[in-house]
Amino acid sequence: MKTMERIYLDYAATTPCHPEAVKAMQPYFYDKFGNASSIYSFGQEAKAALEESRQRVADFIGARPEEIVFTSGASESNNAALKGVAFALRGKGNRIITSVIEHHAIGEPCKFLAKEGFEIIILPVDKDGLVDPDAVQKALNDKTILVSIMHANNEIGTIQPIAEIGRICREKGVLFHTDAVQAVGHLPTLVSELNVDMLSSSGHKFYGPKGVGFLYIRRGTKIKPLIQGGDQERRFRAGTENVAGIVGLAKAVEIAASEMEAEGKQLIQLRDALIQGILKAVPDSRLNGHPAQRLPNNVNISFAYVEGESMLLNLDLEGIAASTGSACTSSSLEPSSVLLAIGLPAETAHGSIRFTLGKWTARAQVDRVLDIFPKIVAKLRVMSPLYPGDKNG
Amino acid sequence: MKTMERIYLDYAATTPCHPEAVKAMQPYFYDKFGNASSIYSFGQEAKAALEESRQRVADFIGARPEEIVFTSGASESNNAALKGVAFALRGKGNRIITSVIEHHAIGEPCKFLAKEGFEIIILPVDKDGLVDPDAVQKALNDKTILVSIMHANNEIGTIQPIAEIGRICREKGVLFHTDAVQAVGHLPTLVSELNVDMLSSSGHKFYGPKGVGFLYIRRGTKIKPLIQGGDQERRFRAGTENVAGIVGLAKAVEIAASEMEAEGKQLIQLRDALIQGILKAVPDSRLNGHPAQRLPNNVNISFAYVEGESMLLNLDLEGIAASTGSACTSSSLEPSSVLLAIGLPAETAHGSIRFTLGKWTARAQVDRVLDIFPKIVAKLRVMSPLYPGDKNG
Amino acid sequence: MAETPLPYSEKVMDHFRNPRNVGVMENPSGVGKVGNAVCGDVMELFIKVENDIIIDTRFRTFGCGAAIATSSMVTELVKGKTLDEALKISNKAVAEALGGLPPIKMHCSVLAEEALKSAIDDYRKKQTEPK
Amino acid sequence: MAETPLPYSEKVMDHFRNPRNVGVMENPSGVGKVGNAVCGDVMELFIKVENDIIIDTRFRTFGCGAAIATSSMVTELVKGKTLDEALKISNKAVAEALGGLPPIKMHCSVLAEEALKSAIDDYRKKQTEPK
Ligand SMILES: Cc1ncc(COP(=O)(O)O)c(C=O)c1O
Ligand SMILES: Cc1ncc(COP(=O)(O)O)c(C=O)c1O
Repeated sequence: MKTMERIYLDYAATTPCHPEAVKAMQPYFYDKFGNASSIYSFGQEAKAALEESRQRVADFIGARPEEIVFTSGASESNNAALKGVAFALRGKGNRIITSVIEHHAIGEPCKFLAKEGFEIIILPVDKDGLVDPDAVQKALNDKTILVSIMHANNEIGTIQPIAEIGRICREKGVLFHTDAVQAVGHLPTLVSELNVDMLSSSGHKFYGPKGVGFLYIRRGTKIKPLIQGGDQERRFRAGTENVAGIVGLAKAVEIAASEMEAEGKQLIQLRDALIQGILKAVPDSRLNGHPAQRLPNNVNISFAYVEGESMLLNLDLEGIAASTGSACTSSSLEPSSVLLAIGLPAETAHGSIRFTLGKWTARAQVDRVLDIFPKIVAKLRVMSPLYPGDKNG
Repeated sequence: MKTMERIYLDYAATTPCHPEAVKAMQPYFYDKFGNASSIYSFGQEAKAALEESRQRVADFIGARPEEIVFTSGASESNNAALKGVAFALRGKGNRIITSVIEHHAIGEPCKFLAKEGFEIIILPVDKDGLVDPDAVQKALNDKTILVSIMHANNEIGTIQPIAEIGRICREKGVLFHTDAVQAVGHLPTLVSELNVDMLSSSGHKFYGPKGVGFLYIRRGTKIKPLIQGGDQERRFRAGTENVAGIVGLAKAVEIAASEMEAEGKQLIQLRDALIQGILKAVPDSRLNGHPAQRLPNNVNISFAYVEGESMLLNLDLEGIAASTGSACTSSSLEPSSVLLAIGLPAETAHGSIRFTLGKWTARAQVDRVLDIFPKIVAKLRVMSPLYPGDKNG
Repeated sequence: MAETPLPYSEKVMDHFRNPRNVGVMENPSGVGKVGNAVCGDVMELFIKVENDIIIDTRFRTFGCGAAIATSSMVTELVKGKTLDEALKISNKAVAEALGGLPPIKMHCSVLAEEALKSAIDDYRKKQTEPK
Repeated sequence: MAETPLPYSEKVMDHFRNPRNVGVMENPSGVGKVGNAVCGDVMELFIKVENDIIIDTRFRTFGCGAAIATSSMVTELVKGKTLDEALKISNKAVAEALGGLPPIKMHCSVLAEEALKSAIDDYRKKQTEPK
């Protein structure tokens, strides 16, 4: 048991921090620790690193450095974008348009804003998880101050037609934000091509450190800062800058810039091998999410008659880490709202597993999952009172 | 020049991260990188580290682990406390009481809340920078939902009578928050003795990493989260946990627990040597802040006829880092509002320097400052049109 | 792997890995089926009763690790017990026998208790029914 | 130390470290004093004029690094210039001569320009006044 190789297939939850990023961070803990807002030399070393990092991130998404605001992660970025625009434009209107498959870090701030008097329009998705740009168009009215649609879904991997939705918003002069957490570092995310005014990202989703992210804010966008105080980040975000973390994130961006494309191609091969292998080996299973417009690393499959956590635990006993759409790990009894939104019955949603692949996923690991996983499902089905197979047998 | 020893005397702005804290963080970047909210083994390693850190912080301030919410730093903690209570208790009342010497990370959220319809009462301080507990008592009314008074001031080092103010608030059943950024890790900060309901702290002010802090929230305190989304931090603060940073902060807490007392005694000696040395060597100089109720590491002195930044730059040229109450480094022309609040004329406020000492401050460094600094002031005074000395000479 | 703290106790993991008494029972004396697939938990419990004593048990469960482990544990706990003794087994007793459950999983032990009660009910109803 | 980028250019730092023409002038032809101690900047500029040409300058400044450097630079720039030439020296020219200033410091160059104008004004007023 002790020597069993562990297989990590939950890269969408978090990635290991790239050793080069870890290395890049080191000088900024003790040696170059100065406060980047100070004028003396100690601070200027930190300041220089900060601004170099900002430039790197800006280049990567085709933005200007002054449009990049470093945050503590995408949950903060999302809250800052939604509440920031809401409180800044309250006088102008109160409608905010979003979708039913957004991350909680969009959904929860929206609930808060609804209580504060904003009208939140939640657009549905089709069976593949796509938002219809026409639906966005129709939902826009005079009172609309913001549209927020995620770039790629974290659970089912569906990639939204962001550029098109952005074009529609821009035509109407309505601000458009995208939660691009699952896209940045994995797909091209040039803000000029996406037609977005704001974009959220989190470092630990693309081999950067946890606890640092950024929010792109297009020049001229009115926004009330979420974290107010000192003059850091051009007053968009107060707080002594997490220089080490920011440097680590920038290093991850640098690595992504050179490796992303090849990595994506390789991941698509592994992904498709895993999807096809499982669907073939396990009867009564179905792929969730768009078959083609899909993150290169995302596999999300539902299995009838079995529950997700019990699959997850069995995988864990074999040293394999994955994720589930079942509610069993949270305090509610509702399964994944994303899976329900694409039309899955609740019991099927409970029986879904997400494997997300990454930089260090090897073909041998995929093969091992293909060997083990069908046996796990079979074992659990024998144990399941919902499984008709037994009755026939 | 290249071999000149650099002397860092701006510990109140930020501290280097203790090498032991840096070391403690390392495993959590790449090896134990899992998401602390996942149920599988990868995540559980992170989770265990997280909860151990929480316990350590809780023990240090005499709280329960579930009362500690990790944040990205004190700016976030302060915003979360103020806005969190304001939005949660809006139905109950709208008065918030604070002081004129708070950090911007209190002052700015208060301005925002004022625009949102809250009544912000800003209490004055006396010439030493003390808030009068009686004034708090008098400002409390039926509509008061929160009092926020900082523990120790970051500029002038004055320590407030927090326990007494807390007692007054508790008698009236009003929530009491303290920004204890400059106190945690330097002074005893047991929440039970301080009578506080909330307390903000930032790791990088006591040898922890930047970009991580915490907010103590007493059990039962109603608060709307600032960053909403996932279920992390018992829903008080969404976002994938910055495990490495939190482990680093906890290590800093552990070090403080064993070194704080002795360090404080030593710092007081160095501090007083520096204060007395400067006041003796430089005519027309005065100490700012309370002479005795004062942070062990804080030296803040005003010098007539000279401006702060020019002193700072000259110090920097000698390899000495300090800080100033002059506005010259910020975009406003107003000097430190704290110095104005204790009654300094604006031109004197412009001429103030803060030296803040720390763990690695040596007596020889203090002596070097005592040797160099009076010469800098003398040189600048000769250059100053406000200096009467020249006219007499 | 073994050193890392899973959210479940070792006992839970043992019963999850090697569940006792899994399967369908031929000609059971009583059957209880509780829970709801929509909520992610369904338990089916079979008992064989002789002279008021539960002499054998079987179960099938659709559900999470805790659901499977509590089902397995309850089938073990009741074996050899009289029906009245079995009815006294509370959900807490099941959880305790497993070395505790995470708070959000306590409902699984409630389900196990209900499944048992329902199976005993079923048996008793059958007894009073005209054959 | 020298490698680390301070917010000021090397020229600014040079003039800050070794300000030219510091001090009070005996019997100046004109004096300008501008700024406000409350705002953290006071500049005092002395000029000696002969045949409409500024032949010597002195300054004293209470203010930040940029304030001192711009004062020093302006005293250098105007030396040897006619009054009309000197009046054409804009704040931008002073900033440029220093290799640029951070945006929030541009007001210091404005102050330097004003100090110069005020000193020339003072000289011209004295010329027209009855002695
Ligand atoms: C789509 C999406 N948005 C937002 C987040 C929140 O990111 P973080 O937890 O880093 O704040 C995540 C990840 O958890 C995500 O997948
Ligand atoms: C008293 C006080 N409060 C709040 C802060 C803000 O802390 P941070 O910059 O880590 O968010 C600071 C330091 O800058 C401080 O000294």
